[in-house]
Amino acid sequence: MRSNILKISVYILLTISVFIIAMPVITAFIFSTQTPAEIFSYPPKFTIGKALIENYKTAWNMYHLGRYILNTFFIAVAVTVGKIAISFLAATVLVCFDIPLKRFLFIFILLTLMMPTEIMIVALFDLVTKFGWSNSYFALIVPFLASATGTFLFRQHFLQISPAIVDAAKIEGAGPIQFAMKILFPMSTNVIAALTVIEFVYVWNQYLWPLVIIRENSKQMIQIGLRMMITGQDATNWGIVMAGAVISLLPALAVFLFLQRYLTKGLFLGSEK
Amino acid sequence: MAEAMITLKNVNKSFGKNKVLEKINFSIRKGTFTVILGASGSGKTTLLRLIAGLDFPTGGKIFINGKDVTQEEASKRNISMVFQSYALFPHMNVRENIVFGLKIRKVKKEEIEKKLSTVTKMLKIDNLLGRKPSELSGGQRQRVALARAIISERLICLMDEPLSNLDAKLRSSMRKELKSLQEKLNLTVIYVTHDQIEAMSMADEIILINNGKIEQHADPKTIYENPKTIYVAEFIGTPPMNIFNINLIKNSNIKLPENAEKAGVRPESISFERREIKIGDGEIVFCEYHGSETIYSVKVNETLINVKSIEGKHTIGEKISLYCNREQLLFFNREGRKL
Amino acid sequence: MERHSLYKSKLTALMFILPTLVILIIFLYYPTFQTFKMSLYRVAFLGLSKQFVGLENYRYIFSSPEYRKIFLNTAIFVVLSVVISLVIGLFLAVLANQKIKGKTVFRLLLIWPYALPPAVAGVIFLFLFNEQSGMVNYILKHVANIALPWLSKSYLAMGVVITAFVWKMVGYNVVFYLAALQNIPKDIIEAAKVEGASIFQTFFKVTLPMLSPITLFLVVTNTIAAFFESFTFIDLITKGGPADSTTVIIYSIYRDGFEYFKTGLAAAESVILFICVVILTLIQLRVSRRMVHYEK
Amino acid sequence: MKKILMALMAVLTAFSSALAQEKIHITFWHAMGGSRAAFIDRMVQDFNYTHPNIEVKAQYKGSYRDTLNSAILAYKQGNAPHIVQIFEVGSQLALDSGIFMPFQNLVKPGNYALLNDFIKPVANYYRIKGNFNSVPFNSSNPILYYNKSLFKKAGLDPENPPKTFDEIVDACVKLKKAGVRYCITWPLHSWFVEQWIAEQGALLANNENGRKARATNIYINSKPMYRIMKWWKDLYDKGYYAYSGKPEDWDGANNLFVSQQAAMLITSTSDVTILENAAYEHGFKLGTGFLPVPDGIKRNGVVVGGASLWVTKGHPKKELEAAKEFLLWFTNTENEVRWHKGTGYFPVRESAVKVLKFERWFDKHPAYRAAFDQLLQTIPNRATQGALIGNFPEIRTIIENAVQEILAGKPIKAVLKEADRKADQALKRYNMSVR
Repeated sequence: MRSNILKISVYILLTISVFIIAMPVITAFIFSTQTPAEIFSYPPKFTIGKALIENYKTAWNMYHLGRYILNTFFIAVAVTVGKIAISFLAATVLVCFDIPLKRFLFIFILLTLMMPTEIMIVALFDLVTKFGWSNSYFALIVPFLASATGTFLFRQHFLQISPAIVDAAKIEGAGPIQFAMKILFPMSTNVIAALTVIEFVYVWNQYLWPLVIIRENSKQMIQIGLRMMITGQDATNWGIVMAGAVISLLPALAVFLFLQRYLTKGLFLGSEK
Repeated sequence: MAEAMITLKNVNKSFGKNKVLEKINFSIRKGTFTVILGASGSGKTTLLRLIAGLDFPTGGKIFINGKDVTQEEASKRNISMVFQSYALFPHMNVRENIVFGLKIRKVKKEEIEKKLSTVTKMLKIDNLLGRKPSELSGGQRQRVALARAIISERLICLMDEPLSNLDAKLRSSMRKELKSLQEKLNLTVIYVTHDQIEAMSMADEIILINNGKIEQHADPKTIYENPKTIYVAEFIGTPPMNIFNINLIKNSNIKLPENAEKAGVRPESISFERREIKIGDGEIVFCEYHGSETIYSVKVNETLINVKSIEGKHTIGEKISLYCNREQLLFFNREGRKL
Repeated sequence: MERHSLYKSKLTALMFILPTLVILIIFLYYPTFQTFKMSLYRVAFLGLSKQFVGLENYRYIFSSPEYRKIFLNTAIFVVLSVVISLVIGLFLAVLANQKIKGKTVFRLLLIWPYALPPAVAGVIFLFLFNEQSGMVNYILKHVANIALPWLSKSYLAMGVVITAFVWKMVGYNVVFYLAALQNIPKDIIEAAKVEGASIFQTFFKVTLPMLSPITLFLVVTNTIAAFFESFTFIDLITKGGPADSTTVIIYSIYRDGFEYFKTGLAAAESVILFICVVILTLIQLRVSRRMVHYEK
Repeated sequence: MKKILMALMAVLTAFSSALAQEKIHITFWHAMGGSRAAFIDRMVQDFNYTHPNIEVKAQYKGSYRDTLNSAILAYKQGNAPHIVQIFEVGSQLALDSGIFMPFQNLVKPGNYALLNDFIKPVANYYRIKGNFNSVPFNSSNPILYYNKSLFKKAGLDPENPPKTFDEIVDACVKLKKAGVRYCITWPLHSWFVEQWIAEQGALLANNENGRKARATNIYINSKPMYRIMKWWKDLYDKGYYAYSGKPEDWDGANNLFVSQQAAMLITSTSDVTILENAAYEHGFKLGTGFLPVPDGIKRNGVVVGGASLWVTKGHPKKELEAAKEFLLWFTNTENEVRWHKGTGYFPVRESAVKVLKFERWFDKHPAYRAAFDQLLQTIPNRATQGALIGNFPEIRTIIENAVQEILAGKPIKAVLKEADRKADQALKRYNMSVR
């Protein structure tokens, strides 16, 4: 009896929490379908409005969100793939190679966890500007290709792999490159999936750096596109802005939902067999 | 005398200050089944890894087929290996696991298929080819690991405690299978184990190592009957050989070798009936009934002596006298060497 | 520790690790060093004019009441948002860890804000908390007949920004806490129950201590997120206002560096923030070494 | 023979199309979002169509602040746009940044007539030390918009909007009684403060508003300033004034007015078109009037708000020529008229004003008239010429922060004193860094 009451209260609490968490986005969606008159009618309406298709169309075309999404998608894929490849290789060296100063190298890589882009934004701006990348995707991709997080996760994963696997590969005649590509890489699917979520979402949500470095609108990223929708001198049409918010939320959310079950698997390697 | 397939000369290995192997010298003939036997931490696995080329000696030389391979990488040594954990690649199915090495060496497709079907039929795993290692039982994994080692058709196969993860029943049947496979394919096998029964039942030769040194290198019969040291005597046999102070039998009218400090006798060689030598009177403090035989622990003065007997009628507390024949006694000097 | 058989090819090793090293040196170490250097200059218009002033920028920052206020704002924002998002995250994780039907769906519905872009959260909050036409005041008006000056009262504006941040961060914390909760061996909890501990006792005396390593990790990651990701919320919702009461260091760095073009000052602020991050990380390292015994 | 001719034709077409592709590309950054961006795009399209050898690309870069910052960053990055729209208070900063060239240098003395055609108050603002550094484009000033329908409901004269601070308060009492939620709104923006200072004939900075020499002292702690703040705070405390809570939130104010929660709105003339449409959509009548001023002072006039178009340095001569051509076209009489009608920004050319008067535009569209009359009645002097301050954007933030603190309840005098100190210090540091 007591446990039943407990269970019901858990359900109630969960439902309320889930609702509160979803509330802002639901509201955003509802208003994204309304005309300005509907939005600023008093009292407000909580039903689907008359401008659903029109608002999304306007956000997509007139505010160029389509273009920004395409840019961001390209950049996110490039950074995610590059980062995974590069940190995978680095971790392979740190675990499976006999090289001097291994510990030093590991610490050298790990220390960069304390140096997020934002902290040196002034100097990084100068540097990337000197490279002449201010109008190119390079500025949004190259500085992010190496990753302490990625290297660290891969390293932890590799340390859990039975050493005999390396031995077996060697006996079977696999050289270091074959070993990395044919054995280690396919064995790391969980970490790769987890990193894909982490990095894709990270890039998708980029804000300060593209705001500062990118001058050419046609190269801009989606979140800044959203910002530009509300900083004009014009009267903002909030229905369109909310449509923009919904649009710029969906792709990251889709990737996350698709791969989220790997997130914990990849992050908590300790519980893996 | 067949040619030496593998030869180690003065091989040393240390990790930092820690000496793991010291002055290892031996030769292994082609087509023999050699077991490297030793307690855990004795250095036997390190020795195998040196032969495999997974580790490299600190000193000395290793020859395979007459060629100095001391600094050669594993893949160049023309050997195959079976691991204790099987080391199957978890992301590949059985087929991919078995043919991995052949693919790396770019063997032709038709040839791979032919070999694969022969080997998997031989090991009765031809129905498992599509499965992932996680979907296999321990015994099946073992066979896949074996298949992977065999398919390369390399003459030397190294095995690192390959049966230790199987249950007892499966282990004994696999022993027979392994042995007959080795004979059929005329493989040179080096087999590392801590299990003396495996060693005795399969080996053509046993290399017993202790503390990084070879205690004895001989065939199983010699090792059993003629152990070179007390360590060997006590390592082999269940229960192991009884070793006691020579004083216990000093009053028997037999001539003892000079410098003899300790004497040893196998439990099955001790009798409750009068023989040439009386070991002493004692009291049964423990008995372990095995059906066809019974093992009695008899306390003689302060020494505990195991007796293996087909008689099961004695009970705990019974006073009893122990005897043996002269030729069944072995004598050891102060250093534990046999005289 | 088990011994690995290692590959020895130095050339391959170099080839593999070089991309990481090159990028880290060029795009992380070098700019960090440059930031230190720039903080000693008075730079106008991003280097169109430049003059060495030693520690003048730091002296100015530490002596100016405006910057002291910014540090205080940062501290308030970080402490409150981290504490709140951790407590809520833990609470939701514990709820979602109960044996109930449909828990996978509930979990998903709790953690999806992990993927929520801060800019989206910012834009939506800006709209919701509009003092006159926002939804929040509309509901308040109906329920309690009040309307709050959300963005024009300093503590309310801070509250809105913190709420937006917490909303975005909770999903992340639930993900980690859920995983950590599932990693606690069931027998420990059952043993506590057998000993007669109540649900609350079990939670506070057994579960919570077992979660301390992950909590520490989350404190550090949340704090760093609060330092840096707060930029988006503040840029979109309050622009640092009202009267600079939501201006935190990262927003001030942006404003000084890219709006007022006081590059040297921005660099000095960056260095100060960097030192905070380093101290935090060192604390984490020290404490986590002491707490390892909680881990399996 | 025919074949050869055909081949020749083909080569010629290829050649000519290659020539045609040899276009001069000009980039133009502006801060006009939404419907105005679309309007600018249409104008640019017309230009490109009529000037086949020039291709202008217009890009919206966010707020005025964002646009100016972006331009300076872009110059530093080596890819500055040719033309940038910069708000009036960014003028000194733009000059100091050293990345722009005086527009006057591009115009041959023979064509100076084109520059002399700008109306007085506009020319007055943008001519700095006798030079036209930029081309005035969109000018505006603040006016009072009011909801005639609500005025009628409250028993106020819908044709006679309040003209002074006190009259506003009086109107508010009645409007409030009639059930209007808030009486009046305007964005919390330093721009209005600057306007009210000018209306009182006061200066914002020393050295004659920074026109005679570089300003070194900001006058925030002044009597005129106190008058403004006192009135503002009273309105706020009585619940007459409302704003969205976010500084510089133009939309927030517009929305309050459009949704009829506030009966009056003070905002830029440039919103006339938008607000007329919105009023129609929401079913009320829109009225416009002069910016209300403090009581007991002589109405001095307003500072020309809005923005001008600047040309950046360092482009090839051909491109500069093209940029000039575009700018003169873009601000020609015809386009000025079009721009005014489309948005509500003033026509900045005498000739455009003449055209509009000729068309009796203001008679037909009275809402557009207030702004225009207000500008023409402005007395030209240092106060209405507007201040030139290098770090004006930063000073604006300081003023806006002060307003927020005052509204939040801090004593006005103390806040103004502190803001004055902050502003002077910030200006000192700025002046040091550009020296």
